[in-house]
Amino acid sequence: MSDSFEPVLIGFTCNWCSYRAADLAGTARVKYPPNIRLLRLMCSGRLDPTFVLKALASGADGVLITGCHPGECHYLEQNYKALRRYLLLRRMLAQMGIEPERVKLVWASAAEGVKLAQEITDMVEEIRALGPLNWPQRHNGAALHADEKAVKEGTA
Amino acid sequence: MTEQQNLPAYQAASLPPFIPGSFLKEVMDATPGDSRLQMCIQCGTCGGSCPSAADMDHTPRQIFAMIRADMREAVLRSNTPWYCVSCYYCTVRCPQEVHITDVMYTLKRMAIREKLYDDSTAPDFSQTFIGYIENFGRSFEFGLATRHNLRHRPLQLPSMVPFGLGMLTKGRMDLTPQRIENIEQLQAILNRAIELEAT
Amino acid sequence: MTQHNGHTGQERIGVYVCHCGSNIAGTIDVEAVALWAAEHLNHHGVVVARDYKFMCSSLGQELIEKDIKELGLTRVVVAACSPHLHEQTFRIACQRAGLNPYLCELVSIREQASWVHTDKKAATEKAKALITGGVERVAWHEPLEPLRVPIHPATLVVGGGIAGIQAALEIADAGFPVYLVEREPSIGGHMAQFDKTFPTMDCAACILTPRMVSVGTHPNITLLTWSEVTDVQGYVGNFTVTIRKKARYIKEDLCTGCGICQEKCPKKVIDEVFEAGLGYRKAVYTPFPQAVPKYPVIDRENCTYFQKGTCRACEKLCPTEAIDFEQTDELLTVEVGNIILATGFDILDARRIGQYGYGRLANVFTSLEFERLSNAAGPTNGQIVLRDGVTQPQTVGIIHCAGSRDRNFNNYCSAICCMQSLKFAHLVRERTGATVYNFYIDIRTTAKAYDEFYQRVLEDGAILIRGRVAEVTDAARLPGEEGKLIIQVEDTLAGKQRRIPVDMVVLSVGLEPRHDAKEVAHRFGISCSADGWIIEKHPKLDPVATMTEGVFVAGCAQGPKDIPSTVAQGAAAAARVLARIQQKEIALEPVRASVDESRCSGCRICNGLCPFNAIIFHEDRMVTEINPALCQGCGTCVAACPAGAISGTVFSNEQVLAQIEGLLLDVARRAPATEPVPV
Amino acid sequence: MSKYLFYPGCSLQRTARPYIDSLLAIRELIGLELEEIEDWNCCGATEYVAVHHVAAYALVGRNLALAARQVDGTHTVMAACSACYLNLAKTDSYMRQDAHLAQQVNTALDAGGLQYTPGTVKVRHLLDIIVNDLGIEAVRAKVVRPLKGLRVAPYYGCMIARPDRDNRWDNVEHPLALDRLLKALGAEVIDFPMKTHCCGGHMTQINQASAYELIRRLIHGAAEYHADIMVTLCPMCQLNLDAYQSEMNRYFRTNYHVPIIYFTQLMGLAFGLEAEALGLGKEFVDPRPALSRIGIELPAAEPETVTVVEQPRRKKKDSGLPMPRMPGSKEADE
Repeated sequence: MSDSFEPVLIGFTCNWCSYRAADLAGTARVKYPPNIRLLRLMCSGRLDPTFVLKALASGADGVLITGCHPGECHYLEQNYKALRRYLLLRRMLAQMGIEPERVKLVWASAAEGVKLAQEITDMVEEIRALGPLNWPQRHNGAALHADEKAVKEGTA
Repeated sequence: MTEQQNLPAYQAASLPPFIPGSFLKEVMDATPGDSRLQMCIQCGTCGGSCPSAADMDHTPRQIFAMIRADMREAVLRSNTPWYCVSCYYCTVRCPQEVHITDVMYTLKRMAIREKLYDDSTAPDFSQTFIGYIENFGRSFEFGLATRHNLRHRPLQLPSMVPFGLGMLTKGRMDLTPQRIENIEQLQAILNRAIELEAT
Repeated sequence: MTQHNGHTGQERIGVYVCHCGSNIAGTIDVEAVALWAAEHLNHHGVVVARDYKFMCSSLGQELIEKDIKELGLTRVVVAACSPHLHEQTFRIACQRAGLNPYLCELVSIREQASWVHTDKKAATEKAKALITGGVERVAWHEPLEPLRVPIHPATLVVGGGIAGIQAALEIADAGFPVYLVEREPSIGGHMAQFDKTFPTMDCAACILTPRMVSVGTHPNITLLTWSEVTDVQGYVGNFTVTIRKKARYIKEDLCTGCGICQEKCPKKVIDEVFEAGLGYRKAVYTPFPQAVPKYPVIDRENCTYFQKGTCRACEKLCPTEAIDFEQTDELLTVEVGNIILATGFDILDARRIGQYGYGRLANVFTSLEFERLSNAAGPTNGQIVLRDGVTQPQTVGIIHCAGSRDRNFNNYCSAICCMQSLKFAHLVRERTGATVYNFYIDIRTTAKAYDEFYQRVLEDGAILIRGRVAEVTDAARLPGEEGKLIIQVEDTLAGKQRRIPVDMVVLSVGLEPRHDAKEVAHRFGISCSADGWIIEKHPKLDPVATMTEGVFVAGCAQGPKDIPSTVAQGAAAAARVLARIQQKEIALEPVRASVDESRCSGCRICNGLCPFNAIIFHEDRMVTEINPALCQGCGTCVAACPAGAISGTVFSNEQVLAQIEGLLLDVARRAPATEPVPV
Repeated sequence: MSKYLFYPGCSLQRTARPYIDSLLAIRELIGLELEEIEDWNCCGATEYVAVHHVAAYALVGRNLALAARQVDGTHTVMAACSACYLNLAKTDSYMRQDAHLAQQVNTALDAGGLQYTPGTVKVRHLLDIIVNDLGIEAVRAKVVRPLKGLRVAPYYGCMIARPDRDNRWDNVEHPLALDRLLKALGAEVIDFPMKTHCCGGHMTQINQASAYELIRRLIHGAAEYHADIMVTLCPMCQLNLDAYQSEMNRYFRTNYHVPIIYFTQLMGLAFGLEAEALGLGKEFVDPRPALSRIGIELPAAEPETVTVVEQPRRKKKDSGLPMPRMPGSKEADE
């Protein structure tokens, strides 16, 4: 890698839509930057806010959360729960002194390989513009844990 | 490590640029946006749509095949681009969305730069036209028509007198050109642009 | 092939990196990745890492099996294609070697790296990170048993065209029940509209009608026409389907199909469906005489009684008193184990192609209109005539690729138009002797006996001009053009623009997905491609399955195709379903949530989250429990539990957090000095 | 009143004086407020881009940059000339698509102390604004002298309909916006199959044989349909078809007489305005006979005998096969 800043992103995908969109992007040879590393969940509803914090704490500069379009959830409505958690999570990140733009939620159906690739490309550029994630010093594990608990209780 | 962006598909693709140095690539690079010229499937929609096809020595489709065949001089000497009337029928009908009209403009520029045209009427018309713009910032029909006709159709000039007279008496033509106020600004812009083209 | 042995950790993990020919190895340095994994991941339990040309081949699988046995592997990571393609393959390989199949993890370095990136170095680094994630995750895998559920023996077939008919008959003949649902009043689909079928030119009705009759009389087929599926619940083996049986206003038990009502009905309407807008039907109608079932329907929108409150002529004249204006839509619920979608296609709206003048110029016809025009049972009794209904054309131009292979309309080849256009040319030559011009970009006659048909049409004297037609106009410019339609085209082989005056133009319009294909796909939980066709599980190796288990696709719903391919797909889908039914039960992913009651605080946060009602709260003990039979495994409750009392298999907190850590191992140095999140 | 920035273009200052005169005459009535772009320069027509590449876009870029400075309340730039409209729209569109071109244009503009961010202004044609913003109904409401009995060939020409980058028209091959507008004026509008064919463009200066053939096709087409008059919305089309019609007649030994006027002039007549205020009377092919037939007398009308041909209409057949239904066909019939 060159000296210039190359962001690293973690992407959470839903087994039924966005993971398949990623498969489709691959099958169609749609190109996007290699800065993102995807992992699979069964549903965006499975996304525990801890996962996002864990990713940011482990060196990711941004986190992309993807799920089925509203109304298209394989489990009927769990993506709405992901949306609620996401909104609160962003607020919490802001309070912690982290740019909320580092976490983004997008919908991508199994047919939207091109769209997913575009969203990834856009977000990589946005995070590149933001620069590396610098953790505020004042935060320790206990405070984070308390915040995370608040998110769960507030949005579940 | 980022993918190239804002580049035409043929440049951003994972494959190396096709036939480096080819005439096809040269034409595509000289055309703004993504002309998609490499996507031509030789269906003939352009040649079928063209209102001037009968006057052209090659149909647009044939020109595209010749570009691929690297027939540089034959393409630039062809009268085809000079018969293009910019009607854009070919462009909107092309099933591959090739920007055909823009490619024709590119071929005209190349031919003018290399003086590779057999009949100079059209190239001279364009250059006379832009001469007025560069001096006045506005076009000037009277000067244009007289200068152009004097040069290329001196014998027909008397027959054009009723036309010119009609335009003048109907108040549809002036004897003097208009000049924009800030012509220096326009000239500075155009000079800089022409310098950029040279690099 | 290279092999690298590392040293032993707690779990003994094997890493297998696939080249996939050059699909992966072309972009990712797979040998370096395997070498690196053996060297750098040995502290993480990797004892062996290998790369191989095709891991999914039997030799590749044997490699893994051998290592499990000889090296005592306890976990396997395969870095290859998407788990949706080959997870099952490698799980079975593990099982053969005596390892629980769920101790295998697939890492997608093809769809997620080699195919989507061009920078080889970066793609290779990314592959290493993805594999590290897989290695960290697999260590937390637990041995699991699949959930086994019985398969209901009945099948739902949606769409009564030739694809659905074929599938329904195959399954019913094997002795299993079928529900065949068709939106229109009769089965038969587009094939019933055609006159002749290429390349043998047998009459479509002659070969289709007997099959339609078999469907109508088959004891194992429940035929539901004038009906639509409104809701699908459940999963493979156990679908619950709701079907709306629209009111026909005809008592099926009394109607004999005598046709008196149609004859006497005073309201004539243009038949936009079966006659493609070229003919008429009545407000009470069967679309065509051989319709199955024979019962007509009353078209409420056009029925004088329904619109104006008087008439009831049909009721008065029906000899069996079968008319029932009071009938209402019925909702039926059926249980099925498998579903076959054979919903077919629409044709492109030719009005969209402005330059061909359809809709403005009377004698421009669509292919479907021409089918009706040439059909002996059609509005002109098979007379090929102009829109005035009487004049025979002297010259006919047939335009191929109308709206296909065109980025302004549909970018794909509609596959059938070349043969269809040649068929039209043959029919025009045979029936009218008119001069025929076919305008084409390429002639695609690739199936058995198709090119021979092309030869035959040339022998018939059809004139083929290679050039995509630029425009059809009635603006005469030259002598001989007055009163004609002029086809303007570049004859690309002659290199000249030509204007060819004709009397009739036929547009071989492209095939399109059904206008509501996306909604239908959504209802059945499957996806459509960007073009709108239903996506099959694998374009080559699994062309009739979809990504949703138990839902299959056949015919043009999957993409444009001719009758032979459609019938083959219908039969293939039926064979897949029959194989399933014979298995009697199916194994499901054991992804389920469960509650550790000792940790449950009874906060009830999770209680409202489950849309499947799998979460029960025990008031007496103040704890929550999850019913594994109802749980679908989404994991929303797992994510919500503040006490961490709910855990989910396959995607447990430990598995996901370990994977995140692994994915980011190479950049962990950038993380804060103090670990902020307790794991 | 709806306000727009106005790019008149060179032709409207000279050859198409009647176009701008009639536009200015009707603008109050249809609620159009125009603010001219200060010190605008020529758009380069179809010529500049045939010689220079970056300079051609920089030439137009200067106009866009000047317009952007005047953005206040409206960011829509209206052009009445088709070539001006296309050049302005195309430059903005290519600068949006092609970052390299945008950067070169801005480097050039910088030499004149100007900058243009692509997308700052929206470029639209006068017809688009009248039909889609102000609305056909607003036009119909102002009609005091319906043009009943006047058979009009609606002629769009090329560059307004094509290439339609922003999907402004219902159909690039057979648009209906002008047809609908003219019907609202009470005129009888023919279904003119040549409505978007080429008038010859700059060919009148380069190769007259070619140009006259293109002019002949259009005039012949209009005559075949027995149009009394052809209506245009582009100065170049008007000039070619009007000023060169007699030359064309001489060349082909024909005797066509199809007057060519601007749609704004016809609107003005229907609104009851005086012919002189609308710039009528400056045509080469005299429209007075055609207009006097429907009772509109222009000053100094010279009596001229016109043979009125009985117009054969396309027969409606009852026994035939049904025609496909066209979307919006009812509206088009109004």
